Amino acid sequence: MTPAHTQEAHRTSMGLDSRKMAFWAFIGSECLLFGSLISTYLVYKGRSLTGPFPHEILNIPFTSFSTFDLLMSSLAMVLALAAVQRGDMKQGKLWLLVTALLGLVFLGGQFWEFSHFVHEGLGLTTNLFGSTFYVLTGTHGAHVTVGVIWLLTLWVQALRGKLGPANAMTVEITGLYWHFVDVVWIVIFTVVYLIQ
Amino acid sequence: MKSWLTTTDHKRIGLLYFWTAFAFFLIGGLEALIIRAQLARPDGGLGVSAETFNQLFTMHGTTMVFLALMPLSAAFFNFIIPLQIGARDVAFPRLNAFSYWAFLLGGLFLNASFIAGPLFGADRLSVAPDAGWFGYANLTSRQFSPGPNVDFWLLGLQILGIASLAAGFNFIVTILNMRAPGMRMLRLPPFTWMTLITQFLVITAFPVITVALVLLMFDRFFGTHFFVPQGGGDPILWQHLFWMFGHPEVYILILPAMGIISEVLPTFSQKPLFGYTVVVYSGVVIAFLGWSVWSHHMFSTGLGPIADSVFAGTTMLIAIPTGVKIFNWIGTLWGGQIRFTTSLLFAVGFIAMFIIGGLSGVSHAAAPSDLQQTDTYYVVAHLHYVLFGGTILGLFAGMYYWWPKMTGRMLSESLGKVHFWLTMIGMNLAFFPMHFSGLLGMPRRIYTYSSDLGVAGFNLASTIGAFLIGLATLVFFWNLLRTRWQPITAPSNPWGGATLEWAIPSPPPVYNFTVIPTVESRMPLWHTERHAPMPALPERPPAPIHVPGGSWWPMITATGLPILAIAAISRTLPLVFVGAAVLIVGIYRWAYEPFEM
Amino acid sequence: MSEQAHATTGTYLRVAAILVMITLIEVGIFYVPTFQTVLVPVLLFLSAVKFTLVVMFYMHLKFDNRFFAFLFGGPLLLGVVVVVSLLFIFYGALRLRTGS
Amino acid sequence: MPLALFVVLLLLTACGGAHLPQSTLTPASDFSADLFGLFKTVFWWAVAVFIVVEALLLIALARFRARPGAAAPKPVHGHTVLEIGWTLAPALILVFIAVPTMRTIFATAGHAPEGALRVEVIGHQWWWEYRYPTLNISASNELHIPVQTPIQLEMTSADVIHSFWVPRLGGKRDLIQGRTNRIAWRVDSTGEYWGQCAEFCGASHANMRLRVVVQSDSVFQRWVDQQRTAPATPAKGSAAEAGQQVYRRSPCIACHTIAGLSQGKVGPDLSHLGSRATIAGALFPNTTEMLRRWIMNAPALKPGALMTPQNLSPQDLDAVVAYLQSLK
Ligand code: HEA
Ligand code: HEA
Ligand code: HEC
Ligand code: CUA
Ligand SMILES: [Cu+2]
Repeated sequence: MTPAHTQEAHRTSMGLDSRKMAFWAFIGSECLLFGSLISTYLVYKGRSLTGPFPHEILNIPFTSFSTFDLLMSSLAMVLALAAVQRGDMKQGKLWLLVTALLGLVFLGGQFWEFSHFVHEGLGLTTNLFGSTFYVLTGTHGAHVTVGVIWLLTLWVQALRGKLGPANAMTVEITGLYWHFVDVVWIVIFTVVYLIQ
Repeated sequence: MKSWLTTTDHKRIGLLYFWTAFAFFLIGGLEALIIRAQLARPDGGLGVSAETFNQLFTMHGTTMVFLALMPLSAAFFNFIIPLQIGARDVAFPRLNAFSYWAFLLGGLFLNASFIAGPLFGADRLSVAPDAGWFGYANLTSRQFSPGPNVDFWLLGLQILGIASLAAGFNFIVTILNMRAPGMRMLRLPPFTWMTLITQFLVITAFPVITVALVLLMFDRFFGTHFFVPQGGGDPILWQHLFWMFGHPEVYILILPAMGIISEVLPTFSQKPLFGYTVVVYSGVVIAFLGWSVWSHHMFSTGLGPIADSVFAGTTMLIAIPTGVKIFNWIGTLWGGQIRFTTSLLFAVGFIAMFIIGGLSGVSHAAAPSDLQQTDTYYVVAHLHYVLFGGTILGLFAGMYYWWPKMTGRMLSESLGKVHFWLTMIGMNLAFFPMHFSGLLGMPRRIYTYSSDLGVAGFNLASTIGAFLIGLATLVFFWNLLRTRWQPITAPSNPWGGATLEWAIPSPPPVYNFTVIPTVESRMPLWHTERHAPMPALPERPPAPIHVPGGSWWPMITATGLPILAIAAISRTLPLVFVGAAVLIVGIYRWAYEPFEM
Repeated sequence: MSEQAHATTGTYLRVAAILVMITLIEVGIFYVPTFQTVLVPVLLFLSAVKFTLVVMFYMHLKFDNRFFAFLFGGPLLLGVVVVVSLLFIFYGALRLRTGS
Repeated sequence: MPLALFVVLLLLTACGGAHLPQSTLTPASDFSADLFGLFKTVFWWAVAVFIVVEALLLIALARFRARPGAAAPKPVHGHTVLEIGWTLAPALILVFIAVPTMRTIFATAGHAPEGALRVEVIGHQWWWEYRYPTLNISASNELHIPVQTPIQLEMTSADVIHSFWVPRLGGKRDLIQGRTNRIAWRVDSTGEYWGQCAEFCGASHANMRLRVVVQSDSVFQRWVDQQRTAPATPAKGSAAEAGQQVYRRSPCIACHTIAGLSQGKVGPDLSHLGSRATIAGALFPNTTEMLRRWIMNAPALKPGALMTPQNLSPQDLDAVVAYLQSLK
């Protein structure tokens, strides 16, 4: 690597990190993905031909806890990022792990919720509510799963001493993803669970 | 060989895009020729069966849109954009390679349906998609399309969508973040600008069709009823989701070609682009409005008078920024010293033909008038005037313009002119009579029509025209091949162009620029009122330039996608794990591979 | 990164507290019958507040380059418009159908 | 060259009478006349824009071709007044297009005046079913309506999306399962009008034709009366009577309705088949030969047709055909 190259490589026209910019564009794109899914959910609201219907089955206290859990994971995530940025890898490791674990708790909750619903008679193909509900929340759950794997990967990297302030941008991008998934849940919680 | 499979060089990827897309263009064209041969005569024509015919027009539309036109534009994005903005490569070279491989594999997967019949126990060789390029529900439900045909379509499009999305993020960041010093946004060449706008359309429109296809997949594979009326679903939702993507998509197809024209016209009239900022902003306005008009494809579905009026109105508005562009192009020619090269001829052909397509578009936008035109050959005329008369002619202009830069060889101008005139005569003979066939009552997507309709003459003319286009395309193909066998070496700036790509040798060295230039005007190579032309770059780089090596992982990761698609279509669970494993391993190795840009 | 200067652990904790509080309010009014008439607008407003808080503080958009806000906000707005116009088309059409 | 073709269009408009049965340029109802009027408005504006803009383009090309030795052109970058001008001009033209468009949209929204004759149109792969709820009759494949009378068509589908299109009578409306779409029209003169399904609906989309028979009030009334009466019982010992027996014991009854005999819903109602001019989605003439070939192997005549081939012996076939023809 030549000095000329090093100089060029880190210069960007907008002074912004390229990966971060790409990631924000990706999140923008995801807005339309979830927008389309939410539209589908809302358009089909109240059009189910047979039960179970939303008000018969949705468990608000339980989901409120899941929501709380995801909010706390977002808090853990910013704390992790702040720790990594100031080079405190001990704290960084801890909060990364906490974030991932809170994510796992959410996924566990979703797994319980889904199996409970199936038990109650709401399958994927039972009615339009079931189909739209599972596809919307399932897509969100898939995002959480990817996020948990990602966080655990970072955590392992950190354990192996390969994650430091120099990689703060990687953690920041992971955080953007994680918070976005949280934000989507904020919307889903309101639109699907609270507005019945 | 290995160096092509692992390449992350935007120029090589550009060439790969070009040849792959051109091959698909020939295939899509061949399908069109069979369609036209069948329709040359009424009452049964050549004897192509209804099933085959339905596959042909579906694959023709799908191939032309997703496998020919978008990737041909992508060939230019790849090759030209980094050069125009003074960069060494795109922002994410491996992601770029991934996009290409996903596109290639998606295209092969789609076309494999032509010979996959026996694998699915079908009694015919071909199980190609057969529900039209916009796959309206509920014809696409399992009940009405039990075979694997529609599965090939939806899984193939899903793969192609991933390729386009990845490329979209890549080019947005490249254009915004990799510009040479001094290359301010309003100094970007118009082609780069139109590409940037296009990519914003890509990253916003493709997620919508992704969702639509996912829902359709659930309907077909898991028995949900998103688009099945018996279960309470609504097939109209499919139409909304599809056209919410589909209309921005047509601007994704035309904006790059408009960008090309905006490069070619100034070069060959030796005048700066008239109203540069207006051309740029009208592009933004077109993209913006392009999001608000989707239901004009659905006037006959009974949206109600209010929605019809709104969508008719927004659709008509698009004529304004488009007209502004056309007037500015004429303004560019006006007062110039026009050199009639093949490239310029195609650019002018674009303007002349696109106006016809645009005006028929306005007659569609008048919703009640569209009730007589929708789903007839009148629409087929409109869409080919804008897509062939617009996009394809624009892309040809770009090919004649940039081929010397891409290969270091000049295309023959005399063959080029034969190509141009044959194309113009052919396309007008093929597509103009379709207006009449449509107005006289010929619906689209029919494999046979009654001789009583009185449209036989028009159809025969269309067929002759189509074969003339085919002949013209062969002339062009020959011209391309000839540059390999009888090379005419191209200088670095054969046309006297003003933009950065002409400042470096043809073809450019791997590292593009010996030193990254500093840009001081919109036309760095031209003498303008305030600026002298940019000083020539040194022949040799002052210090060795590091160029990233290749990587296998983009290609390997991309193969995970068709594996998953095959797993889905053949319902083999183990293959799902194989595909997922390939994807995951690919991504991890990719992420942790030492690769310096 | 520059946002270090603006957001501190204290800020993060305060934001978290507000988020939890809003969630409690949301769930609370869900159960209060008197709120039923204004439930939908209030809930939408509250979740928009939560959304904004997370995006502004945890995703640092408040302190970060404005351009990121554009990259995110543009498509977000488009997404919202898409949802709203689809609802308009479907429910509007429904009313027209049943009305006639 | 395109100009020459515009002339073709004019000629077509002028003389496109009876020999162009699906021409949109010879409207025959209030609905299609409205649409054609709007089309003409847009068309002439388009011709004007076309001539002006293409002429400008050609003039530019002719006047400014490069001449050897000429000085370099002046580097003009733009012109604000021009830009504003050519933004406003199209906008103004569009107003002249948009206003009639909206007016026509509301005028043709599909609601017939009170007292119109209601007809329910139901699309099937690949044939049409018509019900007259106020007259208590139903028919298939041939739509009979009285002339000069407001008609309200209410349309839906039994399977995939179809589109009802009789070009000389009006524009398309889609037939969608779970939804009802409307067309309202009044036809000017009696006669037979052709149309066909315009939305791609599978293998035989091209073969989903339709005929509209527009009749004077008295002729229409006679047709209604005929549809109301149950089909005559065939005379003892006639071929038709043998055919009735064959029909009774063949799979036909599972799919077809003949009043008083069978209740099948898969295929068209055959109660009055003998009075029809065409069969199978108005695709074939209703002749002995066609009926025989149709019953023996419908999918061979009409790709994908959902009527399975019926392997009848030659005698049975003759008998069934005779029976069907007797159903006036
Ligand atoms: C490159 C792709 C492209 C482009 C650019 C356009 C551009 C336009 N399109 Fe087209 N369109 C398609 C591709 C495209 N279209 C395709 C593929 C389909 C069919 C899909 C399918 O069903 O398979 C379709 C179908 C389609 C329909 C639906 C028809 C139907 O199925 O019933 C409509 C309806 O409004 C429409 C309208 C328009 C309009 C108003 C424009 C405008 O943007 C055009 C604007 C341009 C001009 C008007 C000319 C230049 C302007 C001037 C010179 C200024 C002065 C002009 C005036 C004052 C009028 N298009
Ligand atoms: C996107 C761009 C695009 C392009 C460039 C074209 C190009 C052409 N199209 Fe296409 N067309 C569409 C997009 C396009 N089309 C779409 C979206 C549809 C709607 C599909 C649907 O309804 O679902 C459509 C539908 C369509 C129909 C209507 C089918 C129907 O409704 O039944 C017809 C009919 O004539 C047609 C004809 C043609 C012809 C003659 C060409 C010609 O320009 C083609 C020129 C020919 C060649 C370029 C061939 C050159 C090759 C050779 C000479 C042979 C050599 C071959 C090999 C070596 C392999 N097209
Ligand atoms: C599997 C169901 C099925 C069976 C069994 C069946 N038909 Fe049909 N038939 C149909 C369908 C569906 C159509 C409409 C096909 C089309 O036009 O595409 C049809 C159309 C017809 C028509 C044309 C009707 C018209 O209005 O144009 C005739 C006549 C007919 N059938 C006679 C018979 C006779 C006679 C038999 C028994 C020997 C029979 N069909 C058995 C399903 C069936
Ligand atoms: Cu029914 Cu096409
Ligand atoms: Cu459109």
